[in-house]
Amino acid sequence: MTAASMSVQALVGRFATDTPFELPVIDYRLLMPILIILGAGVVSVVIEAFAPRRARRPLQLILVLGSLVAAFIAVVGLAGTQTTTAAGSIAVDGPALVMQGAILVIALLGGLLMAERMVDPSGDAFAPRASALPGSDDERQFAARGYLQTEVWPLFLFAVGGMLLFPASNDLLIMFVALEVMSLPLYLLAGLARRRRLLSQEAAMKYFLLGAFSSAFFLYGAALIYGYAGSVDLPVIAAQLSGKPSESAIVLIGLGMLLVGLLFKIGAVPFHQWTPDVYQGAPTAVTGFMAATVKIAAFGALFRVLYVAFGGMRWDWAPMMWIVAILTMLIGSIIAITQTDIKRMLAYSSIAQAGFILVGLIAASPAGLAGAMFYLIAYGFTTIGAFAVITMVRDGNGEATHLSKWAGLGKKSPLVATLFSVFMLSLAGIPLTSGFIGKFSVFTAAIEAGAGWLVIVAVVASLIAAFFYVRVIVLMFFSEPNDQTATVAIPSVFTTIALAAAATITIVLGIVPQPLIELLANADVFVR
Amino acid sequence: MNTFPWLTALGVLPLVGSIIVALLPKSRPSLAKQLALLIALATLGLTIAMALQFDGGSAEPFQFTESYSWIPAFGISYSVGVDGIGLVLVALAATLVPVVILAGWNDVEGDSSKGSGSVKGYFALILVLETLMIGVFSATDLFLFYVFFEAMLIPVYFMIGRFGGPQRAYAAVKFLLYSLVGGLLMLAALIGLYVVSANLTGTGTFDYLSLVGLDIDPMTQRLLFAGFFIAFAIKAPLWPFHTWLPDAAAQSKPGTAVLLIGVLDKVGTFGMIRYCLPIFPAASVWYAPVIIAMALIGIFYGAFVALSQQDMKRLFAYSSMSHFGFIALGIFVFTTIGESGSVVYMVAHGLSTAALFLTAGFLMQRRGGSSMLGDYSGVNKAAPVLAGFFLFAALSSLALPGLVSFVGEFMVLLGAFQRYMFVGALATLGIVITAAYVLRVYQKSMTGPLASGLEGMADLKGREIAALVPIALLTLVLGVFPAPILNVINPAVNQLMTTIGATDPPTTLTTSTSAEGTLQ
Amino acid sequence: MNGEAWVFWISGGFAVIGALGLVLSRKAVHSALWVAFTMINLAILYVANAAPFLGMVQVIVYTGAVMMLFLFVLMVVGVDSSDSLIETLKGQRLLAIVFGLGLAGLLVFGIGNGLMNAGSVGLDEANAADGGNVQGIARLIFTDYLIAFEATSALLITAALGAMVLAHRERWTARASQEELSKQRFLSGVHPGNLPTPGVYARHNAVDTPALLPDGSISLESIPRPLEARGDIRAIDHHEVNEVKEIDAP
Amino acid sequence: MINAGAVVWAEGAPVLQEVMPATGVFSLIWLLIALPLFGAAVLLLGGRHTNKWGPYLGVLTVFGSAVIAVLMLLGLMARGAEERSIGQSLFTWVFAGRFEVNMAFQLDQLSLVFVLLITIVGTLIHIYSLGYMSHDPDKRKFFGYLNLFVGAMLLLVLANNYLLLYVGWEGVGLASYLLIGFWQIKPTAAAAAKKAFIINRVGDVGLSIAIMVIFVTFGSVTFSDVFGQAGSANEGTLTAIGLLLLLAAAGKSAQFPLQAWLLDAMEGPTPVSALIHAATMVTAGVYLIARSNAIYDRAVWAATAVVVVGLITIFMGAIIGSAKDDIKKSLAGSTMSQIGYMIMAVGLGPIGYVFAIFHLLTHGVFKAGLFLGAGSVMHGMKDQVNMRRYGALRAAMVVTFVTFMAGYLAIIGIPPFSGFWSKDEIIHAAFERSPIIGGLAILAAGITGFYMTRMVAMTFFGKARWEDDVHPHESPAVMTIPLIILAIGSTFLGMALLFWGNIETWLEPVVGFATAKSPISTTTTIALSLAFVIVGAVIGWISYARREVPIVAPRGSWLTRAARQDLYGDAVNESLVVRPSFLLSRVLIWFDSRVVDGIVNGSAAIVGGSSGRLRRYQSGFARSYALSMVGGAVFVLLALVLVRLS
Amino acid sequence: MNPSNYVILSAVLFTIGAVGVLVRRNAIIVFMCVELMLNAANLAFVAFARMNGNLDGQVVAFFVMVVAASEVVVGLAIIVTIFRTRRSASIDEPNLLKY
Repeated sequence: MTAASMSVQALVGRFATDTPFELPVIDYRLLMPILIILGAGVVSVVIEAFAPRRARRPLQLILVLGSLVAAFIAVVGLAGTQTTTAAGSIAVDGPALVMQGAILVIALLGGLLMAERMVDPSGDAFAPRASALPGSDDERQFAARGYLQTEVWPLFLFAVGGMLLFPASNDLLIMFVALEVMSLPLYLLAGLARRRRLLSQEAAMKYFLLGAFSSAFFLYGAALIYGYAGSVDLPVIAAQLSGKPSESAIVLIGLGMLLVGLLFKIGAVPFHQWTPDVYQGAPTAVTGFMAATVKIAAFGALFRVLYVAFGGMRWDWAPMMWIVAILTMLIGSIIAITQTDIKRMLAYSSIAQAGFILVGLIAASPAGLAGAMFYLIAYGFTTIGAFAVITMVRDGNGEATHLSKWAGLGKKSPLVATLFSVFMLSLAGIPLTSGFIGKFSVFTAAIEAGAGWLVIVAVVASLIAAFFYVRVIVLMFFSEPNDQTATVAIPSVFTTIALAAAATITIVLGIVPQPLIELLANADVFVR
Repeated sequence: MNTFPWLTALGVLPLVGSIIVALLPKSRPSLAKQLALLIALATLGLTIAMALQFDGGSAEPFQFTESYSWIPAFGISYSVGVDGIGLVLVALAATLVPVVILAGWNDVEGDSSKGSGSVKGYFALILVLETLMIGVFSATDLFLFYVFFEAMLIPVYFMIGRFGGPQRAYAAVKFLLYSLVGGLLMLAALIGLYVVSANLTGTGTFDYLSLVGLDIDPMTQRLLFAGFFIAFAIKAPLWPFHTWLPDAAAQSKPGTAVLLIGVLDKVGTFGMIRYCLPIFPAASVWYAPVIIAMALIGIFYGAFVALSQQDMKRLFAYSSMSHFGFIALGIFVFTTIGESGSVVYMVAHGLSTAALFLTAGFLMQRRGGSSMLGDYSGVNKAAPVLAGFFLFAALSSLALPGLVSFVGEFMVLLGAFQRYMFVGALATLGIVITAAYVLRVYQKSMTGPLASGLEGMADLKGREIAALVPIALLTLVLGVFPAPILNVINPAVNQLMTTIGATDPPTTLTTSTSAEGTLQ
Repeated sequence: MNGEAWVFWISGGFAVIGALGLVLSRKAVHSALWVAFTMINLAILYVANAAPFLGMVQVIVYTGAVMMLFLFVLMVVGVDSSDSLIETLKGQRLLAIVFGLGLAGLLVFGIGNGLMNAGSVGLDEANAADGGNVQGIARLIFTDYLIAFEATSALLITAALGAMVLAHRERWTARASQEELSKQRFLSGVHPGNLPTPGVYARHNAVDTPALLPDGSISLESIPRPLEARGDIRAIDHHEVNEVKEIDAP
Repeated sequence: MINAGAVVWAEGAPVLQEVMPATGVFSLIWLLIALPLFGAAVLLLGGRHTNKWGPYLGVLTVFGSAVIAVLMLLGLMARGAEERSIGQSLFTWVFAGRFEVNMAFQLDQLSLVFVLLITIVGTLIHIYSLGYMSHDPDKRKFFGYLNLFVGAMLLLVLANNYLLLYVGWEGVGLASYLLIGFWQIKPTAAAAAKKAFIINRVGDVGLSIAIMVIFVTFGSVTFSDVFGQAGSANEGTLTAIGLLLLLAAAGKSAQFPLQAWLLDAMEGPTPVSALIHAATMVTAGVYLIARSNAIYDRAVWAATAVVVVGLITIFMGAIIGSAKDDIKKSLAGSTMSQIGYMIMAVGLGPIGYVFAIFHLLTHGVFKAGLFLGAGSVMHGMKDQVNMRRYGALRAAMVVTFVTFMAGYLAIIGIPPFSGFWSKDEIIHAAFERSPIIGGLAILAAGITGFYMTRMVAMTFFGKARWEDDVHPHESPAVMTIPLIILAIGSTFLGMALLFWGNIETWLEPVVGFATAKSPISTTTTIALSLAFVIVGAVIGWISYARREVPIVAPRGSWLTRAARQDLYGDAVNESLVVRPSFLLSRVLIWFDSRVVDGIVNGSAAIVGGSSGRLRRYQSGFARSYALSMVGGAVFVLLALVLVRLS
Repeated sequence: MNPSNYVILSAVLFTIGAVGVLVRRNAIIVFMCVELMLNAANLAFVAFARMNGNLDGQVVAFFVMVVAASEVVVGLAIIVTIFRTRRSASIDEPNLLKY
């Protein structure tokens, strides 16, 4: 026993008067995925601090990819677990593990995208030195010398750690902390783009201010609920709700405020306005990563809050969620129609997609949860694939995100255009793609739950959405390339793997979805 | 029965072919064509071999059935099988594909200089489409059907959008969105049906035979029926869901138009007969007056619009709309003759559309692709063989007795008349207008003095004739001797009538009471 | 009114005033000071609410650390930077007030509805359980909320990392030492010393009068560039120069 | 006026014949049809290779059918009267549910006379055409179409059910369409062809619906089934069927109100006019009604309608024939008129059927002769058709003149020429029905005398009014021999059929027969009609042989002008049908692109427009985003509270 | 003294903070308003802790302070970056991303 621990014992001993200070039983095996990632984050910081500059990138890559794989293996190892740990504050159950697994795999692809340094001749996707002023001599110097901001890797790992924690958090405090652990690195990453730094910084600021604003709402909601229930533990809240029916307004207000924070993260209307700006401004690799993973993590938390703690109040929140879902689907789809920037268009599309997933949420059934999880996974892979393509489509000024530059791309680079079309078709929900099965599962659950009219609205929204997905295909394949047309950069193995994986999963999940459906069907119950 | 997976083989063959064609080097366009033709012919051969195995007298609802579990979580399986109706439509698809390939041999080539899509791409898409067409007609799982139904849009979308006229992108998008409206409504209804089946039987299923005969309550039936029907009405297309068709037909290559109108749109009417009627019998009866009204309006509306239409392709599109009115009419009168007639009409219309569009395509190709009637006159003088085929196609379109279209049309009208005298009689008037617009086209384009710009116009060449002859021959032979198709269609129709519980009205002489047969 | 009520109403009132001051001050520094004031009052209220530990932490962390950080940044940005209070977004202020009132109304309604009759258990028992407020909090932090506690470490690392990435102004070149700077200066070939001052004669003392070099010519370096560019250089009156020479002559 | 209700037709109605299986020569019924169709197929599909021998093949195949027909005639005559209905069924053609139609033929006395007429006259006209069309580059096609026609016509008369009849019915329509428009390069010919087809289609609608009613009523469309049950159907149904069949007959036989196409149909080559638009196809309506006698016998009002239509057409045709200067159109008017007689006769019931058929046969022969004669004249006159440019041709074309005169005397009904016998019987029968009908028929006979005399006078008599470069000459033997044969027929066929062939007894088993109990005697009828004819002929002679015939037609009376305009048939069609249709078409095109498609595009535009407006709210200001978040929060809270309160 | 008064007070402070975010343009002031909102939440937690008779609320408030501190660091870093680039701390000025 070391001296330090001895002194801790001594301290404990001195303060403990009546009740002995018992350390909680924490099964670290259950927390292994989270611990691996957060631990890797710490190691990553150490690498930044001590490794020579040249060695940082390879070390970080090995660490990041290795830890993601290790964490994923740990998640797989936990399959079937249905328990809570750490004094009930962490749930290790089906949905949590599914979401963690999905986040890890998508984060792996996102990490590959972030590691790409072939498509941009001047380096990777990030500013060589974020602190150097845009356009300054310093910045040019750093760029010319091939400096890389390798600090993105610890940030990335912490973000992933937060994401793993978010859907697994079984009390509101953990949830709040996880929210921040997830968000803070993302705020930073959003501002680190190598090109168009003004936009990137603007995105970071908007994301940060609005994110902080929304978490204040979340927190205040948590406070009110705590006031009502006397605990921030979700199962305790649920028990209290069924136990004492009075004092209801405070719960309603608390729930509402809590939902503001969560709906903000998933980008639901009217809390969606940060999405297009941030998606457009952030480095594309980061956009792809966070568009996919944040949605999964936040939906995980939203589902857990609404199902575990407030499942009994379904008839209170369902009508409101109906309206939010309808607005989200329609407004996201409608505004996307007139977008001219592909990243922005995908941002609005992600809003619309969030609406579709909300349809599954409203079903308030295991089938709805399973459907939404399928949808999230499908959406995640498709989205990261789409953004991967965007990173490759470039002109002299970096990524060519204006749609007019995509005209005729199908003739110039048929393979990439075809892949992008597959992603678009999947997002549009055309059969034989994962997006279709996702929509199908979610709609099925909703109709089973009696939300037929919501599905009709969703169908109308999908139609509107199909228009702009198809428009990209029209542009790529049905117009002639001109001198404005962007070129497709040849990526390194990183992006290639990410793209290939995303496309494969998009199609495979569209054709043989059964294994995943089965998996989800076995994982559609929250631990209480 | 033998256990050879006929239908799967039939679907896989063109799919594999299309992949091979797509992988061929771009510099060998003629190889792609030859290979595509070869595969299409092989598919046709396989279809014929399968059709010969078909047992018209079998009591089984479907033959050549295969079933493999696909997504058991939703009761979805890969189940295929054909009844007589499916068989003739599969055969129609398998017949028209080689014809279209042959006819469209040089359609795409001329455009490659303009930077349009590649030759091999076009033929690969045709083969993909063939797979999906065969799939859609042979699926016996509703989900599988839906997948084929929607997936078909993609190759057609590219075929219109990449290989077509100046407005092709607009037409392609319009086609796709229109179809998606229907498709998505159908998806909603499909899911609804699944949920209903789950509620009624405990486990949800998409299996056709399990869904038929479910005791769905009438209100639900009406809702679900509407979802399916609108999808089919858009696809077919029935008035007033038709406006995508003229644009799509006018902007696409003749071959695309043939497959689109000749086969693909049949999925709409096929769907009505296969899915709407047996699964929602009560709703079908409830909606029948509205649909019959739509069909009647469509018959006359399409015909009248065609009457003074200047653009030939649009004209044919509107004429098809009119014909689809007849088909829908036959389906929703619930008589054996009407249903059989509708199926025969589908086949006939596929053949006559192919003849019309291909001949018109050959004609237009000889004048820089113009489809305006005003640009043509006196073609008969310069190209008598072309004119002859054109006339034949026109006559087939106006359902001249002795051609298969007559058999279909008359059966439809008779079936309608049997149930609703007034409706049948009114619809019969349509044949006059049909004659008027069809002969107007022939008169304007083929007769009179030769139009300037057409001097020295070449007559049809061997390849073109080779494409048209099989269609003409089938039209004629089946017109005189329709037994081969009636023999397989009729048992399926009888089964259908039993399923929906409809009986034909008795002849007036044998009963003194009401002439109405029962529908329930 | 008992003692606690006095505290509540005074400190609570101050807190609100501070909050309003935060929102209404033109100068950012004033806002910062107002919010610090609010936070101190909140600390008092914490203590009044049987949370002495939190009250202290509030003062140390918030008023002491966080607000100082704010003030530092304000120094960077410019201490006297002030907002114009004219609203530029159409309808923003009106809607902000409407929504603000709505939000406040709903919150107060909800709280009032839920809590008006709720009693207060008090913390005496809870505090006593672990032998005191600090002990109680400690026990909770290290038992029930251990994971949260561990996770916050990730937050702190992130924060440090973020501040470093964004704000640590790494330079490409190392800052030069004084020696290097002076060497550089002399080696550059530029006039190392001060430039000659403008001509200062008995009768004239103006920047537009050039200095005279020993040979009697004028030194252009002695006059500001802009004047030179404008041509606003006073001509040399040689008569006067001579006069001066005479006077100066030994 | 015409008291239909008083007539009782049960008497004289035929007893349904038993259908015998086809044996011996009768097993070749299918070959009757197949031979000409085979010829047509070879000629039309064979291409240029058949140019040389194709026409001869065409002649041969039709001749072959004629030979078989004659053999069958002999075969039937050898059988007893009750064994003369022979059926041959090849295969089941269309079937579904209770509906079952066979590809089956029925050869009986009625069909056989038609078969004979078609094949024999057809052969003659084929032969004639060898000469007439010898210089046409598309001769091969012409013979192909002719063969197609013969095949279709034979199918029409041999079918054992209405649906198969319908195939022949439209088949002859198609052949007629092709042949009228044979010289397609002339826009008028193409237009005339289209017009003929479309007007015929109107009639076909009638036939279609009639078949449907028949099926719905009797559960079968086979003649024997239908006629066997006709007695048990109610009269209303039968009347409906009768009227619908009349509509069909009116279309095919150019009867009022569907008469307008026949005159234009003269755009086709003359042999076509002779075969199709005089001898055979246009009489299909008569065949149809006669064949359906079992229905008409029990639907008196329908039969009366037939009589009225016939009567109206008799006069329309006669009047038009009197005014036209175009020799073929004048003959066409005459054809309308003569068919009007037949139609009227079949409307008379058992007293009329036989004589309608009788007149049909004689008319088929003499009118073919007349048309071919007219063709011969045109052939010699450089295709001039205007009779005002003829005159005094009797010397230049002796054979043509003589044969034409035989036809002339036959049509106006001078004894013993064949037309006399047949027409006179009809008039006599008409008197039994009503003196008014009889009187009108006799009056029309007078007009026939007038216009035929006018034609003969203008063509063969008077002064030559030829164009300068015309050198009239007699046609070659290949054309004159058919003329001669037909002239012989025109002369003797009437007597032969009546006295030697016993046409009444021959046809009676099929259509029934009853001797007319006319209020006036046969002699009186003959005297009256002869008197009228002679008066008409004299007026014609005086007006057109004695007087100078102006080369440019005088303005004429209103009736003449109306007759030259086909009694405004086209104008009526144009203003009542064609123009409204095209107007409707244009309105619908507008409606389709603006309203129906407009709604579609409009809803797309609305979505797009709202997109443009909604995106303005994404103003780029973080504070306004925060504002919408607070607004959203208020909304969320309010919604939760309101749901709870409600 | 009814502790719910504290909660009401916290609601008032929260709202003032929220309105402040909406009406102020200086990014730092906006951020201070957010901090005020967090503080309001903390007050509510503390008050509720007393009402509920357990210390969880105080612990949460404690964590919030930690979180808020980290947030402040990151936020101010971002604001300073923006300021260095644009020489302005107005949050209305970075307005390139819109529509």
